Amino acid sequence: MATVNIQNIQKNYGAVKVIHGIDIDIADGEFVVLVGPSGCGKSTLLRMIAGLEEVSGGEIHIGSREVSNMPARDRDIAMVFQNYALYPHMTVADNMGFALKLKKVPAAEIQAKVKRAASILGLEALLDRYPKQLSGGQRQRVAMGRAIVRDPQVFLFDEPLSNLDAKLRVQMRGEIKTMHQRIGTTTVYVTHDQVEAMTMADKIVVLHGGFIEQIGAPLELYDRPANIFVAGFIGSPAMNFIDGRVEEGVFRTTKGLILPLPQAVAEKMGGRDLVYGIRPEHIRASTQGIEGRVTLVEGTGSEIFTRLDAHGEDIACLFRERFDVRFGDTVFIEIDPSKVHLFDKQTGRRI
Amino acid sequence: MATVNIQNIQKNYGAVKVIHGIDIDIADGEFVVLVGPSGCGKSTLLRMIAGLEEVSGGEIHIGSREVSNMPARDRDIAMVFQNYALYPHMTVADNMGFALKLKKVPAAEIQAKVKRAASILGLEALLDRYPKQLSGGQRQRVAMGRAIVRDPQVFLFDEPLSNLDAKLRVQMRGEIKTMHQRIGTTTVYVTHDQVEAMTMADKIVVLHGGFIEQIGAPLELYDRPANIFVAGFIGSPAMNFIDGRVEEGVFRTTKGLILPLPQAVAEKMGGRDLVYGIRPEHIRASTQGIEGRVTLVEGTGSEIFTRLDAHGEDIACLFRERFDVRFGDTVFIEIDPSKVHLFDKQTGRRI
Amino acid sequence: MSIENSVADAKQKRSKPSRLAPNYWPFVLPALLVVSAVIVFPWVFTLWMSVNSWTLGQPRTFIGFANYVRLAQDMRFWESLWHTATYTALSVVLPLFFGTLAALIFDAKFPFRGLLRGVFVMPMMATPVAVALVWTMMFHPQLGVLNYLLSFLGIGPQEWIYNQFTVIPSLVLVETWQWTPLVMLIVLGGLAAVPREPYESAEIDGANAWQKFRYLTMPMIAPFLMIAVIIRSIDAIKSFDIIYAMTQGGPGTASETINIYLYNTAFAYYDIGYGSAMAVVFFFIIIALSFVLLMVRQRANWSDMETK
Amino acid sequence: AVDWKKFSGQTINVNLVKSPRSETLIKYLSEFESLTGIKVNAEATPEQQQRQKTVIELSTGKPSFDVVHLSYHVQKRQFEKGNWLADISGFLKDPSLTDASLTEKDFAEAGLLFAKDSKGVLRSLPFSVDYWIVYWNKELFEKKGLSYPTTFEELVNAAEKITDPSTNTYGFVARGLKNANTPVWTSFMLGYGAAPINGQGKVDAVSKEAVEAAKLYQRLMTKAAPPGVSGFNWAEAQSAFLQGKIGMWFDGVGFAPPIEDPQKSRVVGKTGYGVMPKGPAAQAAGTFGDGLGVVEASTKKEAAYLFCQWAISHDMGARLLQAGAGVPFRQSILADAKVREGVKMPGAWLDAVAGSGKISKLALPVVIPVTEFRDIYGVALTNMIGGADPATELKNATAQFEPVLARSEG
Amino acid sequence: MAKRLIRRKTLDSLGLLFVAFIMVSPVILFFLWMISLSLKYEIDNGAYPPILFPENVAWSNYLKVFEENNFLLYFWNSVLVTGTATLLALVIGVPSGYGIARLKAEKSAVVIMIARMTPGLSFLIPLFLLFQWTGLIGTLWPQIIIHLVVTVPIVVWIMIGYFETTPMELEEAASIDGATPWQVFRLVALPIAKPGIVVSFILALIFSWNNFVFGIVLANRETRTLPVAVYNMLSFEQVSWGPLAAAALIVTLPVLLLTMFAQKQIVAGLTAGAVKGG
Ligand SMILES: Nc1ncnc2c1ncn2[C@@H]1O[C@H](COP(=O)(O)OP(=O)(O)OP(=O)(O)O)[C@@H](O)[C@H]1O
Ligand SMILES: Nc1ncnc2c1ncn2[C@@H]1O[C@H](COP(=O)(O)OP(=O)(O)OP(=O)(O)O)[C@@H](O)[C@H]1O
Ligand SMILES: [Mg+2]
Ligand SMILES: [Mg+2]
Repeated sequence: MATVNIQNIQKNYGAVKVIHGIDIDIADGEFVVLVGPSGCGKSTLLRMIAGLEEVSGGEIHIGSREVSNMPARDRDIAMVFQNYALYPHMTVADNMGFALKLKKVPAAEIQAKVKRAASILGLEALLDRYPKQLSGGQRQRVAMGRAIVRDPQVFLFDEPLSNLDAKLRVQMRGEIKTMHQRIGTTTVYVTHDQVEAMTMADKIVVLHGGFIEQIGAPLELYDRPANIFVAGFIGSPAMNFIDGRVEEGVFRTTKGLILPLPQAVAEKMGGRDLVYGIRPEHIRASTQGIEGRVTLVEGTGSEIFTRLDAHGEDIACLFRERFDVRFGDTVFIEIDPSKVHLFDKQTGRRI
Repeated sequence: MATVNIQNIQKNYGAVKVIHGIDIDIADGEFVVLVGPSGCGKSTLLRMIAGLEEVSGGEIHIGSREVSNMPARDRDIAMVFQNYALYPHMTVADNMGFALKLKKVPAAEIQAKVKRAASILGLEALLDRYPKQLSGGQRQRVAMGRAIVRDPQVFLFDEPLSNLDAKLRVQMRGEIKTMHQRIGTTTVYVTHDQVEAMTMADKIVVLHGGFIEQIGAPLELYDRPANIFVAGFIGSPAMNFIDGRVEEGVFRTTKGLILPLPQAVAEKMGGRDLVYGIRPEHIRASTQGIEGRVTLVEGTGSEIFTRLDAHGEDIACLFRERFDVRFGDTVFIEIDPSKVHLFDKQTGRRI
Repeated sequence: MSIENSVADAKQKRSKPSRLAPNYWPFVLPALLVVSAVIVFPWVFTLWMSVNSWTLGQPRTFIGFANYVRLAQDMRFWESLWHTATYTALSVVLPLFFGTLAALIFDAKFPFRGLLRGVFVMPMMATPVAVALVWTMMFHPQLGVLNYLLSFLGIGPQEWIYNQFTVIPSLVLVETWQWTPLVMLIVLGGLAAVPREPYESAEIDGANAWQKFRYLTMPMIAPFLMIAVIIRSIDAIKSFDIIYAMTQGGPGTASETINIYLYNTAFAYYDIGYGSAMAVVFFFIIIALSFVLLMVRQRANWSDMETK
Repeated sequence: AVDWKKFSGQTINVNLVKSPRSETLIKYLSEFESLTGIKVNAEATPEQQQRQKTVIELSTGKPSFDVVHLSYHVQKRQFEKGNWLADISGFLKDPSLTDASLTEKDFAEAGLLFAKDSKGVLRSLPFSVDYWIVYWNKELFEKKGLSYPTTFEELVNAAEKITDPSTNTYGFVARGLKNANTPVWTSFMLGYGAAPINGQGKVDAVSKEAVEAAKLYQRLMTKAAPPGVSGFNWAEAQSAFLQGKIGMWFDGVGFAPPIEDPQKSRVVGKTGYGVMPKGPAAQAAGTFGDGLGVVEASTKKEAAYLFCQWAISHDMGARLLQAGAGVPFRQSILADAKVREGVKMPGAWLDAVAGSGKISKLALPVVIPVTEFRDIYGVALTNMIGGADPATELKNATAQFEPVLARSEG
Repeated sequence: MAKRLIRRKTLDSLGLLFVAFIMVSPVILFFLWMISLSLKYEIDNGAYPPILFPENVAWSNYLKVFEENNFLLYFWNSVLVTGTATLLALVIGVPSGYGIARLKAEKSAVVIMIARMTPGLSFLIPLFLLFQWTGLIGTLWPQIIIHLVVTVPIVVWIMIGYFETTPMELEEAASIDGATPWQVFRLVALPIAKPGIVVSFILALIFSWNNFVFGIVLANRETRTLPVAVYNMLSFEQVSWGPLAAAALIVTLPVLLLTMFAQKQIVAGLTAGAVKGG
């Protein structure tokens, strides 16, 4: 176990700059999730930590060692890949013991360690199987087993769940979290799924286009997103964004709809062009208030997701109450002013 | 457009029975979703309707025609495949017009129909592209276009969204639904994703191991699942099931935990071995009531999902209120007795 | 219900044409017919001739299995069998070695790769007879260019195909030269099918370059090597053009393989009956070899990766 | 006189062995066509292939040719046994088909022997005779102060003296490759007064003479021949000789022309042509020959016969000789001083031819399985080059060959 | 540091280039020597030490090839035999590859493989007799038919591999779109397998072009193909390495050009096909 220290890390592919000088501090035993849209550089960053990709600038420290120019095999890390990257020609046991075999650990010791890891992961019965004889979830577990067996300083995960189906994904993310709680190894976990990020992380790093948008605990990002990007990225369904300006204590959208604001804010912001953000789950159905025509209804039993056309603005709402809405109906909604986020129109920054 | 009538349909692969005599009636213009776990026979059933798979017994009627032994090409149906099955060597326009060309429809007429379909789906600008020049969502639309152009009696979909990423999946399911509302063709739609089923269907058919578990409207299944299987399958996170029996007006689990029951039920069921079902979202946090130790917390900002160990029973809860729980905390929960489902222990049937 | 009835019933059930699945036999049939037509008659003829004594220009008589008995006692046949075995073994092993090496090199990226690979593939495309004739000139012990080149390395003149001990290795040299590219192509295909990710895993697991080759590449391309072995064996055991054009089995009978002996028997001695018996035995040897190799392949297979 | 035009309009197919002789025929083919009005399709293929193909075709009874070129020393018995050649005795006697100058008497003795079957019926016309002579490099001989050998003894001595591996020079070369090498041995055997098959048609290849001849062969090929000689056919031997690195080359008389062709040879004008030296018992020139026959199955036998007759006519024979491409069997041509004048080859060559003619002896047995004979004993000889004991090798070979012979003749 | 890296990478790739060049050198050497032989007079061809670049270039070797032999006719024969055999093989082999792939009829594939395993020699006499009875001898048909033994298995084998990888769903989509099985094949499966067809065409072409054994017995003066004609350049009593090499070069040249031209496709096809080829 060790801290991981990333200082001004950069990466270019030829002339293309992919990572623009990033700093991240990871404490010993912390579970850090790198999250961001596809192509933002998550994998690249992770692979630089792993030593699979060379850094174009900056430094990486694991514990007290500077590892930026060390080959992967000397960094003492373990990595779980998206498609698991199991050795297809080795049994589960051999897969898990391979790293130890390379280190010339005695066979008996390897066996013991593999057994222990297998019992942690419930793989005992599968040790003689080949990867292709396993289900997705089992393979995933073997990949983790391979990492655990080595008892490395840092665990790296690159979207380890994205190949699993929804149910299994939920289950496996529980297992990974539980495992982390048990063995407490410093972990860097890459995903583009914000639910995974929210539910697993001690700390989330939101990447976008090779820059860090925000670093913080999950609820910090949910409650106080630093900018429109983070606000839109974190939370599902995504936050509604509506352009307009503050006039006479209320928010008037460009199309003329009036939306409520907290008192304090309304006074300060008069006359500025802003973006109004409200999460769908913070909108309540009501018998009065803002009127909208229903353009989409999706009910799952426990929730109803609707899109409304209110004065030309498209507003997504998530209702927890069961009520009967149909396509084309007219409904009224209320917005809790305390849940409103405001962003600067130009910079996208939170205000 | 036509009704689809499935009578006692069976399917064996060699000695293995995969579909065990199924009856489904589909009204003209209805949107029916076949849902069920992997391997339950959804695709097989759909492919029998399409004529890609022979029936081993029973009859299929489309409109007034018995089609059980008709080759696919004569059934006048259209099908959208999971990976779209676009013809890679044809342009979008040719892909869409292929069926008409086979029918020797005059070229001008084909062009007109393709244009119309393209405009419905917003594909006008892409007509000259080849499939590999399209994004996943666009391909999906072309596949639908190919179906629309033919103006068939029935649309069949086999997990058309499962290859798309989460965001796109949400968007495309809206588009499919909208399209159905516009052209109103009878549709059979296969998925294993219960959210898709709930949000899209007029009628859901839950399949399991080649048998029908329940047929009904989405909310019917959510509110009154016919058996444990359906209750567990519909709704996410899944319903809690707890074994026990009714004693003295309450439900006592095998491990001795006491759970509330509606008055009326409690009186009737005395002494029977039952399964107690309660959905995680129907459990409220409270300051008293059932006590549990937290074994897992997953918060997404708008919701908190926790698992509790209450008197040895594992109970999943979904709280909409924000409150601070940690692994190992002790919390109290309350169950709304009116939301409780009871099932027969032996048969699994709803009581 | 009578037995006959139920048998007929069962038959009917089995042969009930599937009405929905397209019938693919019409697609297969033409090729099957053509190929059978071209090979069935020769086989029937060969089998029949093998139990006859027939030398061209002389009357034919039925002699039962005498030809096979004669074959069993024919030292020259056993000798040719031995030549075939060594020739085949060498012609499998050497191309396999060099082909794998070449594949590993051509799998990497470097300038002019495509061009060099194209050149490398040429020998297997060149007309074997033409190739063999040019090699014959190059092998000339007194005047050949090969001995001249060897003299630069301080190696004295060799007799190549003109010496009974070096003739098979020399022929194998040509065979290797010509067929290494095929092995390279197969292995290249194997390397392309090998997943890249395990290499990164291995990198992280601490493997160095040799260990990656030893523990990952080798086992993962093993199925492809097996395919190469099978194809190469079948081709090498039947090798004709090169040997015929270069030595015709000489010096003495030092390079006379079964195929060459078969040729001599049938076309130089005109002993069709005996030659046919030899062809039959030879064919069964090939079949047996293929069969054994297929079995080995099945065993050596860690996955059916190559069948997808 | 011959009525050349009688079969005008017919087309005949002629199957020839590829050699300078057949090339001469093909070169002047148009003369025959305009003379007779017969259309000729002639093709010449390499010896081995031609032999295989003609036999296969003939044995099916429907050959695609009317005239066939055959090597007597290999195919005579086989063709007779198969009854594949037409009886042309009648044609020879028919003045409307045969020129008056062509009589049986004009042929050399060996030629008639070749052309008639065992019952004395004329089955073909002898085309060209091939004596084996010694080509020798005068320069190399001079260097060592040697003169052309007159006996086997001298032959060996000269060969060994000239040999000097350090300069890549060797005293003697002949065919060492299996099959091709057998005639070398049987030619030597003639000098010991023996033959591999005796008068009763029995194998007699283990006699003292046979072993002596084999020993001579072994000695020459191991002590005085270039490395790899056991794989040499005439081509390799010729290449080596042409480069001036070989003292003596023992082979057929027909290989001479390239030697005097400056585009091919470094020994132009430096080559001597010698008659086979005298052996302990006799002096004999191994003799081989080829002829042209009319195919029994042909429907145009007369036209085909006309072609054969033309091919061995005085003019064509003269051309053959003058080009050094071959030696006609007809004595009248060899005797014709005018013809001799036109010979392009050195006089020594012609002398060697004439000299050989006087001591001519058939060098290969007249049996059906000649190829097997050459193969089996050829292997034995190759083994001897590798160091094997001649007597044992010959014994083994004989044991192998006897049943083959018995099967074919029986 | 980046510079150091780039330098290391270029060094690596130069090293590879060097090793690859070593591997290729026997090939280059051979063909160079072949060209050299074909351009020298006999006297230089037999010279020792060998001469690579002659003082007198013997273009006449090439002239001789065309003069002495009916080389143009043989070339044309080769084109006809190979072309017809290859086209026929495509016509029957491609659908058959499709059928076998769809039927998963490994057994039919084995029948076709047996054709490949049978020693070519054992075809010759029986087929010669057969063709003589049917009166086809003297035409190109015997060779065309027997070349099918070479070409059909190649085509079928490569096409099986290709069709196995084309998704079944496409064809199902087509049949739902109203296509008959034949239309499915012609309009969907076939166009998709085009690269496979090109490769199997090229390979069948090459292997048929190079075939030698069959021509020896089945061809005669009018119907001879190039490889046999080259072998026939060997004449008794006259060594002629120069013309021989020239002839050899002429035969292989089309194939070598084709290889150079289509090396990418051939490599791709062979790797895909060969992998299936066991
Ligand atoms: N080898 C490469 N050469 C050039 N550009 C590359 C290379 N690898 C990645 N990139 C680019 O770098 C950027 C970041 O890629 P990266 O794989 O890190 O994204 P990611 O965040 O992991 O995305 P995803 O969620 O899709 O995995 C992308 O724009 C990608 O196109
Ligand atoms: N060709 C076949 N031969 C034998 N069994 C088959 C065949 N096709 C399907 N099955 C079996 O039939 C059952 C139903 O398969 P089907 O494909 O219909 O499932 P599904 O419900 O569509 O599953 P999924 O959600 O994974 O697509 C499975 O158990 C499967 O193994
Ligand atoms: Mg990534
Ligand atoms: Mg399915």
